Amino acid sequence: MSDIDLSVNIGKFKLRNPIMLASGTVGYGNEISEFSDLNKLGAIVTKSLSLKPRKGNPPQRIVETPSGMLNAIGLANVGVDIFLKEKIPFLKKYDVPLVCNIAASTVEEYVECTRILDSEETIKAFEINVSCPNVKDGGLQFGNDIKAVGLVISKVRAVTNKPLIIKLSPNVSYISEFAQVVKNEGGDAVSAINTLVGTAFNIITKKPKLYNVNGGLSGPAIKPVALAKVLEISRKVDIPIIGIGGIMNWKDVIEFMIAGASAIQIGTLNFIDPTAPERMIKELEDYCVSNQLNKISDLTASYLI
Amino acid sequence: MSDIDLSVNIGKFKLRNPIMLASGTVGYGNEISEFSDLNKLGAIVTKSLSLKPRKGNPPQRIVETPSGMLNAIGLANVGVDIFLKEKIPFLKKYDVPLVCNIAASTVEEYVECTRILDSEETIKAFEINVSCPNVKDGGLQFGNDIKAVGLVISKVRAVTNKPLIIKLSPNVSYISEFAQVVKNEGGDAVSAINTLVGTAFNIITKKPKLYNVNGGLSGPAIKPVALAKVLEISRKVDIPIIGIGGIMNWKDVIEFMIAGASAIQIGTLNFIDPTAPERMIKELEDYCVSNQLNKISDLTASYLI
Amino acid sequence: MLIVNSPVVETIQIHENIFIQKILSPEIAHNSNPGQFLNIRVSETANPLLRRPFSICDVEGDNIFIMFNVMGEGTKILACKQPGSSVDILGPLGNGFNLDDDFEIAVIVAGGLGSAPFPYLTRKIGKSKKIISFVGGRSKNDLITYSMMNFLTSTDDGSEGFKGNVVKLLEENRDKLDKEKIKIFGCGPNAMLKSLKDFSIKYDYNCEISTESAMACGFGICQGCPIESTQNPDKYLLVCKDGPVFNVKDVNL
Amino acid sequence: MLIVNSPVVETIQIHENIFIQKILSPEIAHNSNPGQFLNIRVSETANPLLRRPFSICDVEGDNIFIMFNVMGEGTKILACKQPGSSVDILGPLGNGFNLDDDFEIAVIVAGGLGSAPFPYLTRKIGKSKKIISFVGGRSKNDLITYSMMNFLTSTDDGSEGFKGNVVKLLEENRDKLDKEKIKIFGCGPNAMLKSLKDFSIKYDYNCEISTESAMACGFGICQGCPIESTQNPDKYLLVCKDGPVFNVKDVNL
Ligand SMILES: Cc1cc2nc3c(=O)[nH]c(=O)nc-3n(C[C@H](O)[C@H](O)[C@H](O)COP(=O)(O)OP(=O)(O)OC[C@H]3O[C@@H](n4cnc5c(N)ncnc54)[C@H](O)[C@@H]3O)c2cc1C
Ligand SMILES: Cc1cc2nc3c(=O)[nH]c(=O)nc-3n(C[C@H](O)[C@H](O)[C@H](O)COP(=O)(O)OP(=O)(O)OC[C@H]3O[C@@H](n4cnc5c(N)ncnc54)[C@H](O)[C@@H]3O)c2cc1C
Ligand SMILES: Cc1cc2nc3c(=O)[nH]c(=O)nc-3n(C[C@H](O)[C@H](O)[C@H](O)COP(=O)(O)O)c2cc1C
Ligand SMILES: Cc1cc2nc3c(=O)[nH]c(=O)nc-3n(C[C@H](O)[C@H](O)[C@H](O)COP(=O)(O)O)c2cc1C
Ligand code: FES
Ligand code: FES
Repeated sequence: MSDIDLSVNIGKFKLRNPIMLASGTVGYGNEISEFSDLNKLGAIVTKSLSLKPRKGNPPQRIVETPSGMLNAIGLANVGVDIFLKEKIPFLKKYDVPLVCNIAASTVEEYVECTRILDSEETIKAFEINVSCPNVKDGGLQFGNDIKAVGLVISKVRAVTNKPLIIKLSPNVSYISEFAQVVKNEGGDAVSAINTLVGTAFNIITKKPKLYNVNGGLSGPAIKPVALAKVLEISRKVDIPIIGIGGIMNWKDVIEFMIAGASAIQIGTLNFIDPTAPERMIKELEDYCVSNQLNKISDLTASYLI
Repeated sequence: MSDIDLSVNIGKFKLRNPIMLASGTVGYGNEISEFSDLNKLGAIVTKSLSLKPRKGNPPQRIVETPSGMLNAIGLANVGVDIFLKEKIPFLKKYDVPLVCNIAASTVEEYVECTRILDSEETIKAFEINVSCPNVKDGGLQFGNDIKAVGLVISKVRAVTNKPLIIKLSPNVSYISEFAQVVKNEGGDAVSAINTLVGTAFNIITKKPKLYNVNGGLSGPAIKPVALAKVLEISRKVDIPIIGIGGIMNWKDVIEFMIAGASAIQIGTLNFIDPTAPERMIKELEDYCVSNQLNKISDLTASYLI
Repeated sequence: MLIVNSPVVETIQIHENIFIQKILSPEIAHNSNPGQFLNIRVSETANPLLRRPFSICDVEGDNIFIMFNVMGEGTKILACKQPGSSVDILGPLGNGFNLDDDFEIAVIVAGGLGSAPFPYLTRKIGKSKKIISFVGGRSKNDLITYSMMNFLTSTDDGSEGFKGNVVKLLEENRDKLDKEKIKIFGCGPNAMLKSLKDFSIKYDYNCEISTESAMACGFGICQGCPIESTQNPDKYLLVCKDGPVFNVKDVNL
Repeated sequence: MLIVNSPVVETIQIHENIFIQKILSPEIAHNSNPGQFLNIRVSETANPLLRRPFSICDVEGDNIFIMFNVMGEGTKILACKQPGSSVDILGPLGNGFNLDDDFEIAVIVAGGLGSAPFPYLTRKIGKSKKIISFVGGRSKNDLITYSMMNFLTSTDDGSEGFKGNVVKLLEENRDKLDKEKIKIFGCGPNAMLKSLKDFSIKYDYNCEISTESAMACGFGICQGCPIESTQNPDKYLLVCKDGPVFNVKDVNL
């Protein structure tokens, strides 16, 4: 047994290690459990849940791009009720912190979802998705409207005492202004980043490749942008950051932590190698051993600038 | 001789074909002339020029990333005076429209540069760079401040009758709002996009890989984002667009034109294959022949959405 | 579902642009069914980023076979893999063809590369049932009859076999198709699957088809591969998990 | 400056992690000088995106040689290239070593992979002048003396030759170095170049060094490779175009 401490705190939310699985890239946990031992992971974030089930966008929903992919799933999900009834029982069997990601079109819907889910003790924290670029009928474009984001946080904060994480959009001029609002309104942490808005055309048909026209760009292509956003927040706002964007290996995890992240989420990589998250935990431990680092959390914001 | 018409109009600026070479990726034309016949190209855009020579950032200035690269050159350039004295004579020998890209830290400097360069008839148009992410001492961060951008355009417009192109930053919430300001203030066209803000860390030293900390992300990684920005402008504002971002081959050119671009610029690709621009012109012609397209300009904004 | 790095045994070019790759992968070979597919990572670099889905073309002992044409970067890299190199396989994925139905004659209908899953199906059915195959292509060079038995062909341009599409060819031969005894297995381009669906419904044949979709994961976590369900219009089915083989009546094409 | 797709003749591993690649490229072979470099595109895909710079290690007839260690993705791909494959070369680039100076003895100082440009320099000098080489490495296994003549070695850990760095070794042998007659040619890690510079200035030796920098283009259009000039503090020199070989006095390291 090594006595390396991989645990991290995201504000009051404590994880056994910094490796979380990102919303929309693990479903509700069952498929990925065939490849990774969920009990070893830092946390799992559910696919964004809405009040009612959502069918999502018609195909085509996925386009590959250089070192990245566009998705326009359109928040297809089972809705909070079916989630509680049909998905929670499976997740209850595991000893892994469950984070419920919530997406909604109105402030009321955010509040209602949170309220309904709050009493389920398997759920250890909420991640509020104010930044999904792929829904046409989504009412407000919350993610780009700083006042709307502030309102959502204060209202949701009022109905839950669980850790409240706000997932920020990178498609804004200054992401740190949004992080500041999260802090002001009582949010516990921010996740950065959600996908970048992108598109692609079929040059033969002249139609967008995605039915939804725009999609969200993820994968290694966006890593430099994600790191810059994490760094921007880290330098300007005193709030825990969960780093997300293009993480492919343990070195990327270290890089995000140096840039300011307390924990990280793995997204697109789950599709390519669902065994990677569990393996990375071991690799992080090895890194700590060979660098004589007792607590991995000492890496957070350790940049020398 | 085929009778395909490859010429395009960027407002009142007429080019023999849509292939332009992007600012900062061709120096002042001499090195690249060994690989591509400049006389065949649509246009060349100079490295951003400032009133006084700029030394630029200390090394390291370049970092490779997945399907992309970060640069933080810091607008190293010879300044307008030396440009006119030492660089223009070479460019005069060619029959290729020369676009002068101008970068400055104050409104006055933009105006002064334009005024000085305006009388040189070899210069056929101006591209105003309000979007360079890599200068620390750059005074205003023009690119993200819509009022500052508006002011620059109106003041520069007052001192030149040549076509005025504004190169927009992608690091904003809604790029089309900036394009609208360009139109309102009398600009002739927009270039979209400049680089995305990104960074990278050396995980051993914990220092940023770039001396400047942040750099600009370019190359195929950003193509989906660039296409979405071009499309956004095309759908919202009636202004000619020059598409830029990750173009690697003739298919990408067609894709940008479909998404709304009247012409395009090639950047990072010049570093990898400086013979590509000339070759692409031929390939575009072949495309037109096999698609029975007489005028390539018919492609612009031909998207079916 | 397994992830296994598996050595390439050989890569053979069988047509202008079409390759058969033999891969040593005992775990997958012993656990797969015709109609299932593999999601293959062709390179460790970030580009191409995603795995590429391929039908299991055949299984022979410890070896699996895939059949593919060179479409883009991924299949180009795959085609260059020689003995000594390996591929990273995630599989077997999805639901294969159902052979437990009550039928006596298997009718295979393949368009273009839609032939891919049928060598394995043919092998699995073996001598237990009769097989009739209908193979279509745009032209002579697009006809893929690799490992097919008892087949008729059609080409759009009439350069070989029946002139017309493969569903037309099927209709021409309807006298051979006794409704009570046959089951149709179809794979091919969407347009072909659509007319095969119309045909099967019109004459009330039992018909399963193998469908395609753009995919990211291949095992149900990305929601990237929806297909419209006829039973429940409020929810998409997933090609990777609920398919890729569906009864023709269950999906809207 | 040319861009030529050139066939790989052979790739030989000379040390644990170090390879010599022989490439058939007559145009470049006949037009290059020692100290110049090549910018090589190892793959047509978007990743790795940029070319990779390598010193011209040697030239023999129509063939050029490069020497490299496997650092990351680019050099990994390169190391796997076998006869039958090719590399896309942009070159020859930059300014090589100046052999027209007035000197009688060439003193080569190489640290680690800094040996790369010297087989060619050694060949070019040939019998016209005397050569003394000093080769340093961290340890025995890092000493690269490939094609070197008349050399002394040093290792940081003392596992072979002089114990200490290569500039120390040089200083130890200063009795062999007659200031009027020699010219020093150095290549290696930055720390070594720095102490070589101090050494040359201290004793007023004529000394040229080959420098490195991150690069995008390699031929002067990206401004990505600045190096501080001692003559003009208002303007950087470019490693790719003004260098990579500089007189030690002209650059701040
Ligand atoms: C269940 C299933 C089974 C398949 N079986 C076979 C088979 O046996 N033989 C065969 O040759 N092809 C098969 N395909 C199609 C095959 O996956 C694509 O031809 C291949 O991914 C193209 O990759 P590329 O990099 O060469 O081309 P690119 O065009 O560069 O691919 C780019 C992206 O588009 C996706 N894509 C491209 N074409 C298709 C397509 N037709 N269907 C789904 N995704 C696509 C790729 O996965 C990739 O993400 C199958 C597809 C699915 C979904
Ligand atoms: C003028 C010049 C001559 C060189 N000659 C040789 C030689 O003869 N043999 C040799 O082994 N190496 C040489 N190098 C270094 C060599 O270019 C790098 O080792 C190589 O680019 C690493 O590529 P990679 O993809 O394997 O590694 P990665 O680490 O994946 O490279 C990532 C990026 O960093 C850049 N990079 C990494 N290391 C260096 C470095 N030391 N210098 C400059 N850029 C770097 C690469 O170009 C690339 O863009 C030379 C560099 C320069 C500038
Ligand atoms: C297919 C797909 C679906 C996603 N769905 C959601 C979602 O429902 N809610 C959410 O907050 N983020 C969603 N994301 C964004 C990811 O959680 C993550 O922020 C993003 O992909 C960047 O990380 P990566 O580069 O590691 O994938 C989705 C991403 C992908 C690729
Ligand atoms: C090394 C480098 C230097 C650049 N310098 C400038 C510049 O001086 N002015 C400017 O407007 N854009 C500059 N750019 C941005 C490019 O003109 C272009 O907008 C960007 O690189 C995106 O295109 P690409 O992906 O084809 O490279 C520079 C880009 C690179 C890579
Ligand atoms: S491909 Fe991911 S859910 Fe089907
Ligand atoms: S590497 Fe581009 S200017 Fe030197």
